Amino acid sequence: MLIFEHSRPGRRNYSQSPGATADVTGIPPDLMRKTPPMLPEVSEMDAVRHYTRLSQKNFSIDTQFYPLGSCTMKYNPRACNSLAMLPQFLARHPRAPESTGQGFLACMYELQEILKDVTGMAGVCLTPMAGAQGELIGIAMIRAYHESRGDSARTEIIVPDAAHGTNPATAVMCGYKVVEIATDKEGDVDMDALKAAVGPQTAGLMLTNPSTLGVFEKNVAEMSKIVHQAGGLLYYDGANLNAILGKVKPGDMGFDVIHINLHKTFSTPHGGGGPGSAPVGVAPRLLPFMPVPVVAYEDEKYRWLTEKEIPQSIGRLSAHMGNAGVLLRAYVYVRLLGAEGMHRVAEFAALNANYLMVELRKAGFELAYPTRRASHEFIVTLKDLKEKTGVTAMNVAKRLLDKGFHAPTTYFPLLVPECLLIEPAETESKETLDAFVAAMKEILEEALTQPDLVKSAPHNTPVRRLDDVKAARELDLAWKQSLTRTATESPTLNAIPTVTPS
Amino acid sequence: MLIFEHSRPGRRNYSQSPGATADVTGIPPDLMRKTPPMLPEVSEMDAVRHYTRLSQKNFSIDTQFYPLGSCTMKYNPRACNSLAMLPQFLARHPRAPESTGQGFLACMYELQEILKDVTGMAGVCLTPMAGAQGELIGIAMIRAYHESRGDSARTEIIVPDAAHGTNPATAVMCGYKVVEIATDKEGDVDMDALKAAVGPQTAGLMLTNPSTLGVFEKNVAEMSKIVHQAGGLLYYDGANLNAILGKVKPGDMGFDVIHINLHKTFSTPHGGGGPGSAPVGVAPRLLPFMPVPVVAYEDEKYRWLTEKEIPQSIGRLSAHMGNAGVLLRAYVYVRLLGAEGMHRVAEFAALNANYLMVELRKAGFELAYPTRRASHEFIVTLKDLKEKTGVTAMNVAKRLLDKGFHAPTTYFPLLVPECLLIEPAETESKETLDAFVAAMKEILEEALTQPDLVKSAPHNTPVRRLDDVKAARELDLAWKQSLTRTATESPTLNAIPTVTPS
Amino acid sequence: MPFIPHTEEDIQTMLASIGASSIDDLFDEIPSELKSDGLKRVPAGLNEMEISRLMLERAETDGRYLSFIGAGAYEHHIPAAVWQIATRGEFYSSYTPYQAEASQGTLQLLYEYQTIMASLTGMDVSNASMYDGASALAEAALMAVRSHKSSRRILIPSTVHPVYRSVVRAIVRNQGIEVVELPYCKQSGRTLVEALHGFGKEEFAALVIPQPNFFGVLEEVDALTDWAHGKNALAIGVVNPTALAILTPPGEWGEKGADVAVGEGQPLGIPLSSGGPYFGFMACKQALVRQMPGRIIGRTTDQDGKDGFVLTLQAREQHIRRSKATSNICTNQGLMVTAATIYMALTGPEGLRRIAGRSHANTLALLEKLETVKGVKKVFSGPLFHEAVISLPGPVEDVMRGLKARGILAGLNLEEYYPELGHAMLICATETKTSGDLDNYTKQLRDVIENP
Amino acid sequence: MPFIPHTEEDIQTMLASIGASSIDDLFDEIPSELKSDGLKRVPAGLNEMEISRLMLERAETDGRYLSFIGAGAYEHHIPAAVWQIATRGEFYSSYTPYQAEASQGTLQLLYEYQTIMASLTGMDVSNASMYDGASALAEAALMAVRSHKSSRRILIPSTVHPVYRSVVRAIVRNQGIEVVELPYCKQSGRTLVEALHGFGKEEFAALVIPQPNFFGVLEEVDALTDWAHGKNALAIGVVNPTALAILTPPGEWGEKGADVAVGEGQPLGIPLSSGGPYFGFMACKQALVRQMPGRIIGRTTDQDGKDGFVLTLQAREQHIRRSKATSNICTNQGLMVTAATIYMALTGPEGLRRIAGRSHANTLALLEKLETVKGVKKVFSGPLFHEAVISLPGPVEDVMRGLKARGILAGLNLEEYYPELGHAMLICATETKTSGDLDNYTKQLRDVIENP
Repeated sequence: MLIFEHSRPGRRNYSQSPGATADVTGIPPDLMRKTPPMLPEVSEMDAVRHYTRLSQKNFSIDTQFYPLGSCTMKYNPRACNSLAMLPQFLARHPRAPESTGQGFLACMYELQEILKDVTGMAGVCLTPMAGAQGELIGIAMIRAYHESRGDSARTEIIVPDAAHGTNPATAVMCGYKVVEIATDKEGDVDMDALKAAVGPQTAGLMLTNPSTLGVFEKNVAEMSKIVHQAGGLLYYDGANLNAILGKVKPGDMGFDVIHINLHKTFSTPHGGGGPGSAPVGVAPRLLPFMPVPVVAYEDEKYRWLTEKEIPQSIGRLSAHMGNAGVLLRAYVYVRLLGAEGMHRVAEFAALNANYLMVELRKAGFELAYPTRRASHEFIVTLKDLKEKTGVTAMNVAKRLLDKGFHAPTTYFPLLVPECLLIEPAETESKETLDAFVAAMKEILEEALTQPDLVKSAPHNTPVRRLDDVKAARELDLAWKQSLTRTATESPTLNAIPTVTPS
Repeated sequence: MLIFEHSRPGRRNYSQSPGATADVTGIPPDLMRKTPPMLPEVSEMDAVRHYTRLSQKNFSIDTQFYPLGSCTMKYNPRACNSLAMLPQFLARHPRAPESTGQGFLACMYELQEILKDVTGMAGVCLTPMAGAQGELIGIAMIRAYHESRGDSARTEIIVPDAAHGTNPATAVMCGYKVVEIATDKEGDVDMDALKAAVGPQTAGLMLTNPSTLGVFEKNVAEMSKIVHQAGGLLYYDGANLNAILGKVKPGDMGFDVIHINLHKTFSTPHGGGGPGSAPVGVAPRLLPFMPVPVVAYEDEKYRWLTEKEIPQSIGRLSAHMGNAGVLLRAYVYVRLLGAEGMHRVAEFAALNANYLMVELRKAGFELAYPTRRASHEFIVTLKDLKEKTGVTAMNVAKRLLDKGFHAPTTYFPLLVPECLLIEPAETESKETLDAFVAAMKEILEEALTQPDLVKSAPHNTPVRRLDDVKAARELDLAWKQSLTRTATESPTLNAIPTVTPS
Repeated sequence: MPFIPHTEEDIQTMLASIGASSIDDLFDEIPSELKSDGLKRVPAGLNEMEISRLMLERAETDGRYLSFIGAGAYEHHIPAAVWQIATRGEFYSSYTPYQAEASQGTLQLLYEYQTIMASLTGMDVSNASMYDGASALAEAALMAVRSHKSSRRILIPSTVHPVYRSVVRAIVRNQGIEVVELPYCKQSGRTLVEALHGFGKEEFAALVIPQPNFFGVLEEVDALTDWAHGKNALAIGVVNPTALAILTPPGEWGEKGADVAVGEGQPLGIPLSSGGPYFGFMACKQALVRQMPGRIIGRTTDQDGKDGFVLTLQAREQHIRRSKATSNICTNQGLMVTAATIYMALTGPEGLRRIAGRSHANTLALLEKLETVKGVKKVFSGPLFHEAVISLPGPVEDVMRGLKARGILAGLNLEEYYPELGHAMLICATETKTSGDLDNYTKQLRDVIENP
Repeated sequence: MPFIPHTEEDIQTMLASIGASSIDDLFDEIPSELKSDGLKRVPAGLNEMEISRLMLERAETDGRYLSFIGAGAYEHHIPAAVWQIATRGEFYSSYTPYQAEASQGTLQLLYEYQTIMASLTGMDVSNASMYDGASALAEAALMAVRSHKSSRRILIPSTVHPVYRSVVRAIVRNQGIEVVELPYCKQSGRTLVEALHGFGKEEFAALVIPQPNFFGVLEEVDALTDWAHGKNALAIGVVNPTALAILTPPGEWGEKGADVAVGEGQPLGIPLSSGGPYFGFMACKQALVRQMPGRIIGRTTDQDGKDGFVLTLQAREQHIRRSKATSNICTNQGLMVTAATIYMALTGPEGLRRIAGRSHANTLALLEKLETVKGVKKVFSGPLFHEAVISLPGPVEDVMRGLKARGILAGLNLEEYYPELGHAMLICATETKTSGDLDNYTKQLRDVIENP
């Protein structure tokens, strides 16, 4: 039932509204709204009940294992939430003087410094509000760099075919042409393809390492040399930074710019699809182009650097200073981990991934890159299973939901057929991994013996398999009041009950 | 799965413990523990996941309608929770000087004053930690009063047969004999029985009004006169105060002492069975006997009055000052309601109860007291249904769970056979009441057409009908490790993993 | 080992299964010369007790002030229920709802959000949110250019938030899109329709129309919208969502209504929190839906015919269309929208109207009081919503410093953004301010100005 | 109408169904002379925004201090997860789990709690909690008298918390139970077994044994327990649950172990909160289970044979047995126990041991530092847990006032409770105190004493 179906004209929460004011004066009538917006008219309790019950229809890290490749769904420490939501932090206006935010800015400055060390970069800007915005900023800086040198012939960005879709989409948003290069059988970028692709038209290369195939690009140093020699710059997509945290620094691999998805590696909450946050790190040559603001520490005071101090900056990409509350959560997380803790993140992410990979292989699943170590994730391909039984990666994913596990990432990367990209993350225990293997084994057996059971999954979720095609064809993107309420029942302005209102 | 079954020896949450200290020194070895206690050894995430998932197995006001007679399950405003949990309130030590708690004490003092007005009493003490403790304190004051007058022949407390079990149990805890008196056909106390029961041995009468039968004792003024003339005092059990809030004051009915269940009328959370809180109000003659501490306001400062100022006090009943955090929640609630809001509580509790009563009668249910107005609750009896179909009140209650409603109170009061005591509370909307009536109607039809479906309910809950008899016969009150773990797996002191601990 | 559940026994068992002799072996594909020599500038880990104390102390350093700053982020009361529910693990720690059957909580909530926002803006459809108001405006500009046949120019009044204008420039710059600014009327503080006449022959993909504008002044939205449509340009409204409870929604501006409405969602239950996370909203006419960036939720049915919700129109998005996507965006601000939806369910239409009305009345009352202070004047004559520009007798910085010492944050200094206005400051008084607060501000301002 | 969902239309429809013409009619059975003439001292309602501001301001008035007070309520770090989960609606707003099938969350959690507490105290069984530590001790005394054949006397050392002794007296007084107090050793600060010899012929239902005692000193629990058993009295341990991570549990005291263990559960994840709500715990030997008051949860099976949990042994309770019940108690402190159980799952056995060990070490370190201040002396020689009594060179009140002005709450003044100790103060330093805090306290104390 939708919240609107609980709604009744004139129902109100007096505790949640100021006392009545006199009619609005001083606004010309032609600028005034004639009919009220269709906000729900429900009691506070009914709203609480509705949204509490809705929440129970979600899977989440706090309730289920989420082996979602490339997303790094790990435990979001509850302390990060409560400390970022201390009343003074929440109350601080973004335009309040810096002198009223020294506590907040100290956290931001230290976070910048920590991220510099982790990435091996010379500068870090905290403001990008999501991974895709981090990419946009990174590529924009590459462009600004070339332009500042009058090097305007560089019109192409090279992207491996296994890359996240955001990479090519971002390159286009920055006015670049995208050149896709292939992956070899071992899962590495095809070096010949790379050599063929680079040239004086190359602005840069975007690379995820470990790649979305779950393997470390062994030739990354050579790739870096090839691109740099051609005059291009290297962009590091930090989606998989969790796998090498503390172990390898992107700066040491030769990258010029990197974004870090805090909602992956630094465990800020995914929140059902955001907010993200993706600080960007840069090598020295890109420092002049950093987006603003950036936090500085001078004369024992913290302050924001703006366009004044960074005149070649690519500018501002958000109205204030990015997703400050997310940054606070990440700050608490990195302080809880400390240097040693960061090493262990990568170590145990790798241990869990390799263990799970081996156990699934033992259980009869086919690996896409059987000769490789898993990084923090790995790929299972169900091509043979589909040929044999008709059961697809999607079917297996949905059947996992029935068994209380979130599904792995399916059909990405696109180059592996019927693939499941599986990432357990370091915070899961061996028992949970074992339980997942057992569930996968059950499904494999079901696929062989009762394939229809798997194909018609899920069976135990709040709804069964949803019709995506119908959704796109018969677009229903907003509830229409007329379908369930008569016109006379529509909410009207000032519809206040006449009985003792307060 | 129990939390202990997730437990593994040596698993630890380093974030939740101080760094290692040197071995404990200065405590003689014979006073030291030899084997560690069986606390769970689980990761922070697994604890969060376990208890989040456990919570989802509960019904609650935030998720379901709870028409639980005599319990007044109404919406617990979320603001009451967050404001009582402001960091400074939580951090304040109970033995900190009064000067560090003027904000807190101001709330307590104002709550006392408001409760005095609501009850029509001369004094209020906030410290009783639950209704039953409020009763104990009330009866102890009655006893102290008689003793202070040398009136030691009073050995009996009169209690109607429909009273809560706490009433007779409390009287006995205070050293009194209990005299039960009958209820007449209309649901009122039998006045002849009362007259026959009173005498020079009468210490007092305990009365709930409106009674647990959901009707207002019309003769309460006369009852008061009879008991007072015999030299007894009147105790008001405030369990049903919600029904008359702002409408009638117990003091005006002639009561000498009252307890107020804040977790009922003043909407502090029930919390799965506590904490409660039950301030006690007294008429002037009982003022000298009030329990301590009580808040006073003098010279623009708030302070606690103790045994020094109230030398005849019956003493202290809690280690500190009662359930302070619950009192803060109630304070926020009464300020949100205000005087007008309190009237409306009773008005809409009565409206909902009478509407639901009428609609259930129309749906074919038999009322226990069909000639009476409902107060905030009323009784349906399923005696005839049981005779016809074998379906009991318990069966109907369990079947309601299947339909997403909590059950009403069953088999209380004991004098009505196969009874359901139904209290909707004022915060429920008409649509919810209508949905409940529809569910009850369905169950009535099921009882007539497929009685076994109802008798074997519930069917849709996390577990089905539980075996109470087995529980009491084969007492299993604590999990035994030995049943699922071998001895060698038991947790040991200092079992810290050897890999890079922090 | 914070957040690592592995016991020593687990580690050994797992390594044995893998066939590795140590965890280090798992990194053997990484060339050793690339391996880090450690994190020297990352401090040692703290436990939760230690970091809690540090953060509490830092938060206390930041203090609490009586604030009259608006300028794109507004202090409103947030019902306690909003964040107690939004931070439930099932909302807080869930992923983007790709697996629809395991995400009906989030999906239904987003569908409800889209419904409310479409109605609030008077538009047909809304997406599931953008990063923030400024970037939503930039995306609207890109959307206009995509849907326009021939122009890559966007016309933006200088009454639009200066930072929003910067953000638009930064985002569209590399796509060869030109941003043209419109001047404002120094007397009324709004964009003059007459000023548009100078652009008689030029073509634009869109005209941006702020309501209220950055000065808090209400624009003549009907005339501006009609002008844009007359020029075959899209009309993009940038609106304050609280104001929409009492102001004509963009969908009803002029003859045909604006085409796209965007804005900052923060006023709808999101804490100020030093600037984020907030969320941007974007709604548009049905005809433009396939040009809209961001997540969109649709209602459909499951295989038993039961209603359910899914991510839809994914063919627009980067994970499907890659370099041909409408945008590179892949996150919305899900958790913020969760809070905003609960906020709007708790306030309802009348509650939001009262919040808007009280904020408006408070700001007018404050203006009147402040004008009693010597040398303080209201700058613009146009009608206001809940912000206003005042001019001070001396440098704004000095006044702000003086008031801060008295516990008051006076407003936003406009000297840098609009030097032509002299010692001008932007002030705001939402429903959170009592008449005592307004008097307090007035008294302290008088003190500061008269006894500098 | 806060929290009332009824629209005017609802009201009319409902009244029509009832056959009443107004809501007032519904009160027509109440004699009109009893009706109230209004609530004159109840202020008008506030909205949530207004009460929030009032409460924030009051909370800020109360300030934050560095506190060294213990005396029955202890400051420990509480993991953030504890209350974020405990205040989830499903725990916070659920009722006593009478309907077991709809309450498995609460019931399983309470069963886990009982298991942990039984193990922590070394007992066979635990109930589901009591109001607080003091009332739990009173209930234990009543339980002892119920189970004893002939004595209605309870022996309590004066090293038991003075307020606990008051509470026991207040609760047992009306049942003709006599409380006899035992003196303590002025030198060691503990109860001397020799002192018991004076009671050679007297009969007692129980001996109460505190561990640690109110002075923070550890009692000779084995000898005391054996003495009680030798006299055919029950041994009732009053224990600090944190201390049980390192101290011998009551179930292992002496030859046979104590019979009942009670105590204050607050240290296990419950905020200080001006004294409540906390929870009392009670555990006992199997033989006494049917004498135990309060809720008890049992594991059983459902009709499909699946494990489940129910309230059991209800035949002891007031709602079944009425005047013959073991107690009038009907609530436990469910929500507090929810928090405590999560707390113990998060700390685990080693975490709790470290918390206890660090608190112990901090208190010893503090004592050592404070004794460097002129005129400050440790009073007792007995071994300590995490509290200690010190004597000051002048009135405690003056020292406390001076330290408070420096942001420190120095301890609990014992002059009133134990005048024989002179200017004595009870201090406590839990794991929350850093060595900087201990130095700060020492420095400020020196200042206050040397420059009064």
